[in-house]
Amino acid sequence: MNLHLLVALPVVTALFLLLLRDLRQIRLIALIGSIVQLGACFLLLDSYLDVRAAGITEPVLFKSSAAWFPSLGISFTTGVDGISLAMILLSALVVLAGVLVSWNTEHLPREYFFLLMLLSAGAYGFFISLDLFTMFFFLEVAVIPKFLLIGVWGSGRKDASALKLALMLMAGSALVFVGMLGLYFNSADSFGAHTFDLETLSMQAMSLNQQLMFFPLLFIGFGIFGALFPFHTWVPDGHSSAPTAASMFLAGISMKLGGYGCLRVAAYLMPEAANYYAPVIITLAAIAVLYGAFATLMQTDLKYINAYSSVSHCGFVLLGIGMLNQTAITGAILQMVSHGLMTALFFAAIGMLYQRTHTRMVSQLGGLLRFMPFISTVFVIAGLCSLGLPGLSGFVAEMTVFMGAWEKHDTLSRVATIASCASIVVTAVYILRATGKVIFGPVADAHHGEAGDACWNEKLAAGVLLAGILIIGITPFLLTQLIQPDIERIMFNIGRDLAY
Amino acid sequence: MPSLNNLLLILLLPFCSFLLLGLAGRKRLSPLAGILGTTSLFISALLSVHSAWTYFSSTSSHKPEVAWSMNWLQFSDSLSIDMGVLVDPISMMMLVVVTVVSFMVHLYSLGYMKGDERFTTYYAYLSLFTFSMLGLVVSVNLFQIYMFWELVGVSSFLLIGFYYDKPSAVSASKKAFIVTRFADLGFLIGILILGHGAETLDFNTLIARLTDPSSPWLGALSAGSFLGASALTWGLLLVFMGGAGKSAMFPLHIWLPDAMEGPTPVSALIHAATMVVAGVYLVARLFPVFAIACPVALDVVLWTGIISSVFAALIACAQTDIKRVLAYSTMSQIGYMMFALGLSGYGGEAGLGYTASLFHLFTHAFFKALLFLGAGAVIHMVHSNEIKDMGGLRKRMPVTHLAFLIGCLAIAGIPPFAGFFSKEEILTAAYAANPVIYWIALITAGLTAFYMFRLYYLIFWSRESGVSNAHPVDEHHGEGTISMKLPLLLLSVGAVIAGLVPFGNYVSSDGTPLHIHLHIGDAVLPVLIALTGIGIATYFYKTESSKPAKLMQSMRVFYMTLHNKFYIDEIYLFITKNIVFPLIGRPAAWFDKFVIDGTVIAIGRTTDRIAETVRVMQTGRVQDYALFFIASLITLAVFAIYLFH
Amino acid sequence: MTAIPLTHILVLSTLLFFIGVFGFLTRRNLIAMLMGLELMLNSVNINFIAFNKYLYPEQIEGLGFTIFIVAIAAAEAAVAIAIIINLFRTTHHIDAEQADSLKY
Amino acid sequence: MMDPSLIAFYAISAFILVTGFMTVISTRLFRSAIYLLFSLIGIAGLYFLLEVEFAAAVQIIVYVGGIVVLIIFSIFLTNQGGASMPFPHLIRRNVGAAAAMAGAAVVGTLAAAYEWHPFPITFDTSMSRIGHMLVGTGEGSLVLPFELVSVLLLAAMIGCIVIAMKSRHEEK
Repeated sequence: MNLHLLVALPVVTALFLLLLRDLRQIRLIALIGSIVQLGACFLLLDSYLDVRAAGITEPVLFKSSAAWFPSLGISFTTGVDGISLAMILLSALVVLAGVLVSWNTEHLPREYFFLLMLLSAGAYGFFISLDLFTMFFFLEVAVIPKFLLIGVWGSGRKDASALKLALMLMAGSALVFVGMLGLYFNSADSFGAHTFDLETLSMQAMSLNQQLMFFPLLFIGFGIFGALFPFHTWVPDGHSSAPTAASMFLAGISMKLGGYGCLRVAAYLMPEAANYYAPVIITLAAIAVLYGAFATLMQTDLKYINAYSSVSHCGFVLLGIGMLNQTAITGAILQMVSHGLMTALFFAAIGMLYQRTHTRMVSQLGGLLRFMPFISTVFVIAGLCSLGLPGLSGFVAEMTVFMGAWEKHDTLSRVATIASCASIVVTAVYILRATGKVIFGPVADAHHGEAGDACWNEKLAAGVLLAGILIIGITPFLLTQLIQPDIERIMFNIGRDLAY
Repeated sequence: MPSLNNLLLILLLPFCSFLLLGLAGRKRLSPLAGILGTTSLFISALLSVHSAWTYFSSTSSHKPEVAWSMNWLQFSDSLSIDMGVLVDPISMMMLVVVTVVSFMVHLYSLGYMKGDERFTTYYAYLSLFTFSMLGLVVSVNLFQIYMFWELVGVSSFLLIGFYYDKPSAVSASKKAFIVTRFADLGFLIGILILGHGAETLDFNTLIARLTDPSSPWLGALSAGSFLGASALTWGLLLVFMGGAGKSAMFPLHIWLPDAMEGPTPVSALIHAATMVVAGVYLVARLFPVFAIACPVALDVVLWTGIISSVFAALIACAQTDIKRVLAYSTMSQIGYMMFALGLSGYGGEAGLGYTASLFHLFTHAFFKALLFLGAGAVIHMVHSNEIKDMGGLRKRMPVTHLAFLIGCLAIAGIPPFAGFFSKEEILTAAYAANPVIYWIALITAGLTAFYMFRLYYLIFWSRESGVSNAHPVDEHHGEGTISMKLPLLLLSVGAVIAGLVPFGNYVSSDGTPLHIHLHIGDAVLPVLIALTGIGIATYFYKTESSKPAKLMQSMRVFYMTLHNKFYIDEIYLFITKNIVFPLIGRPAAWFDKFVIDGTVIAIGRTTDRIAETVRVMQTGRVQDYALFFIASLITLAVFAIYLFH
Repeated sequence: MTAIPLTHILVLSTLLFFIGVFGFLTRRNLIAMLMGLELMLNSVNINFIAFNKYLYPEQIEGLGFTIFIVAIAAAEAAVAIAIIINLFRTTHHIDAEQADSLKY
Repeated sequence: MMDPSLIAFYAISAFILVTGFMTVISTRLFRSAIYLLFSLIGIAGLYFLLEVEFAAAVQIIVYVGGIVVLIIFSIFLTNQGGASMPFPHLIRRNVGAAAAMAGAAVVGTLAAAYEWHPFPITFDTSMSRIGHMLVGTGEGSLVLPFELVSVLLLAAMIGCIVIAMKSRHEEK
């Protein structure tokens, strides 16, 4: 299985889109492109499982490497393991749903779908990269389209939001790059030559002082992507101004780039520093979880509600990573996948409501269940997933994080864990407040009924994401089995360095 | 040992019915939905009774057995969520209770909910609830029970808020969910403490490890002390907090009365017979740990139970909404079950409280469901929940009247109705354990008899002329369809004979049969007190008079306190509206908007301002640029030549 | 003819160059600025010739450079004047102070 | 006793500097151009004095005969012949003067401080040598730059025409 295909597919789709003029053709091609991507991801999963079933225990499969700037030790190295595979599948699902949701984009559809495809190429590329430079390259590829998507197709204070988002993410990637350079220039001591290669770097014996200097750069850099408190303010503004599909991509994929990077690059390559800074990470994550939840309580705009709730939920990811044990990290990854699907579904539902009612203010909506049973049901399910209903993915992820977090014995971690647990109550409060007002309750405006319920494309989009949520929620062992060996490997690596 | 297939079928039938009805949408299956749901529950109920019969008749000693289990989610080497079916006396007993009551409610709803536009959805929710409750009952794993616990919470949320365009129903459903969720937070942390402490989440292993005095796990859990209690105590207390939330124990009871906004059959199912006893079930499930390893926690259970019991009974005397009276009576009865567990010991005669508690759970399910369904029939006819709209209905609704009377007699503890036996056992256990508790329980029993008969008289007697003009009776309804009357009759039979089951032979704290001897002498006092309560109620309420009003006037402050439920709701409201929202939520939002986001924006503004300052240098005049150029060149030259020689 | 010291010629060209610089910086008329520029070019030419004659008399490239500079100066002057005339035609002034559309 | 050529050098130098200075401070543009003319002629004289006759000839032909005439034409074309120019801003003039003097000081000091070692052989500037240098093909000859300059001149010519030509839009 050639992994480059994953990057090539969206790029080719994007380029092909440029040749078209008619909205119908454009969206058809985009849809076909994203379905093919999803198919390719499933093929990849299938062959991955085949290889694993054959007893191959290599950490990374389908590895390929091509020199890019050989003189600088930069190569285009790609490969997948279970964790990146899970992320790739998540991205493919969200991309397909995003394309379906934007079915009726009338303003510059070609450019819109082009940017969506570009963004997904960036995401796939990021997840398959095994070379820090390549990773950074794709990280940037995934940032720029967001700026345009929000700035051109957004709503509300879109210019300010787009600028804020792009600048904060750029600042994040600048920190990431400096951190990567730190790793790069330290690599010569151990290997004689500079390298960006992830696997090689993981063997590196970096001095603690160096680690302490570069770990915060990488962690904060990726943390900005992953809504690390207090660097999360792009999240509410960015999400609320973005068009529906872009919100879905942002929350469903982009924020996961951060979490993945924190784990894959920062914690994996510099475990001693991660251990050293663990109290800070845990504190910030717990603050994000609880504080995001409380901040959500006061929001009046549905998109802001979901955006702040994303801050809260992404806090679980960082909490899991900060705990640095196998269960917690498993939980962090589950939470990434789960939150990606769930929040994309939530944004899709909000987008559908907005399209029909032309308002996102909670106070102006009410009793929509009467008019739009399907969308309302989706909204309620997304909300229930957000507050951790068993049988949906959120529960599995959060509980795994809690279980792992409790393994760490010191008082700070305990307090942080209990504080994070407390957020499930606050989450219930804000989700039910919003649901109770918007979906249930008396009808606020009879005109809201005129637009009718979801169309086929919206139903399909919601169906795709719902399927993911339910599969993880009901059979979480499928996902945990997929990522288990890799987490064990990461833990082994971390454990070895810590022992050393 | 009942067959595994039967057990799995009991669970899967409601689940399949939920899937079918939930996915089919509201229109397609509408006429069939009720029949489908009811049939599947009927089969489930039959299978449960059969399984229980097989189980209880096969062996005499009943140790918990895991009939089936699968690894659902592995956390770490020792900790995992397993999904399974646990077979032991209480799970079998609960299976019977849940399926039978649920079947009755399904059947009853055929008539009660007829013509509702969301009839299919209603049955889907009912099935989901039943499935979750069954899953909770057969849990093998602490986390499995938590999962189904949450599912039960959500399905009850959906059912309470079923009339979603009524704001009161929506806010009641929210309140129910959030309050129980808050309790579940405790449950969750309790699970974390116990699970990590015992290094297992499996019930059997957990109980084995934490009841063996020599086990290292117990030692580790009991060793440390945090705020004066060991980790084990904290864990158990927090788990009990979850149970107290679901079982509406003081002070987490506030959701229960409001939850009466749901359709009345739902109240019968959830808030009388099944969900609210989940807390009792949970404590019973972990009873060996409570009793052997941590008597302190059991004392908390005891006092919570008795306080809730008397507290709710007092409030119930001053309520005017019939469903709320029943809700408080439920709370009071569950308080009974709780304190019975709390004063029980482990094994042998000391375990009488345990058996009595679950026995009461069993009988209570029948007569309380009966009372709720009867109330439902009344409400169906009068279209109001308020007592003032009722009166003199005994002739119009003879069947309902009879059923309600049986229910009242049963709950009041009049022999030979079911309530008498179970209550008597509890009182016996209380008498043996603690006289203070015994007397409080006796007073509660008297209050129970009083408020139930107050209710009974106000509905069926009092005004002879019939109902008030404000709510004219829907004559063509009559008493409702046969599907509504049938469950009333069946449950009446249950309420009469359920007490005759030799419960101690089947359910006891240590699994060995407990032979219970009731002494007639012990029973005299409680029955006399109950009769006194009934007598007072008869005096005041049998015929319409000014006596109750006078009584009210004479104890005005006391009455208003009771009527307003000791102002507990107001206290909660004060805490949330005046403390949580303005003092935590708003500052958090403010902090985010102005401090954190403000910093980001300030950085942007500063950059902008610096640029604004610097760009003045770009005058656009060639000569200025040349001047800068030459000046810089000279400076650089001076630096290069004289400084860096 | 080596009676003239090289240093003196260099000082001459330096002074001439900075007179040109002064003119370029201070004149507001574009044509006058162009004149300052011509002076600078000429001082450079003097330097080329002087260095060639005094230090490397066996070679002749300095002279060649002078010739090229003169040629290019001619081209430059022509283009500059064309621009100035065009500017004058569009704005009716050739004031360097006012021609600041490059501002900000 | 001073060498006569030295005296001539000082005289020419003074002439060049004075006329050059007048070029940059004269308030009338036309006079400025005339001072420039004299300055350039003085530089041609300097070349004669240095016995580089070819350079002197080029100087007179191209500069005096070409560029200065071009400048005078442009002065007339922009209708500013006798007009007195506005004074530069005082600040600009002072700063400009300071920069120029500082620059002159730095460079002059450098030039004066360095010990030059002139090479005592005659500087052969015969026409044939110059011709070989400019258009020859041997070692060190500059035929390629020469051709490039011719192309440049052509380009400049065309460029001048294009820039200065009245646009059609304007004609209408």
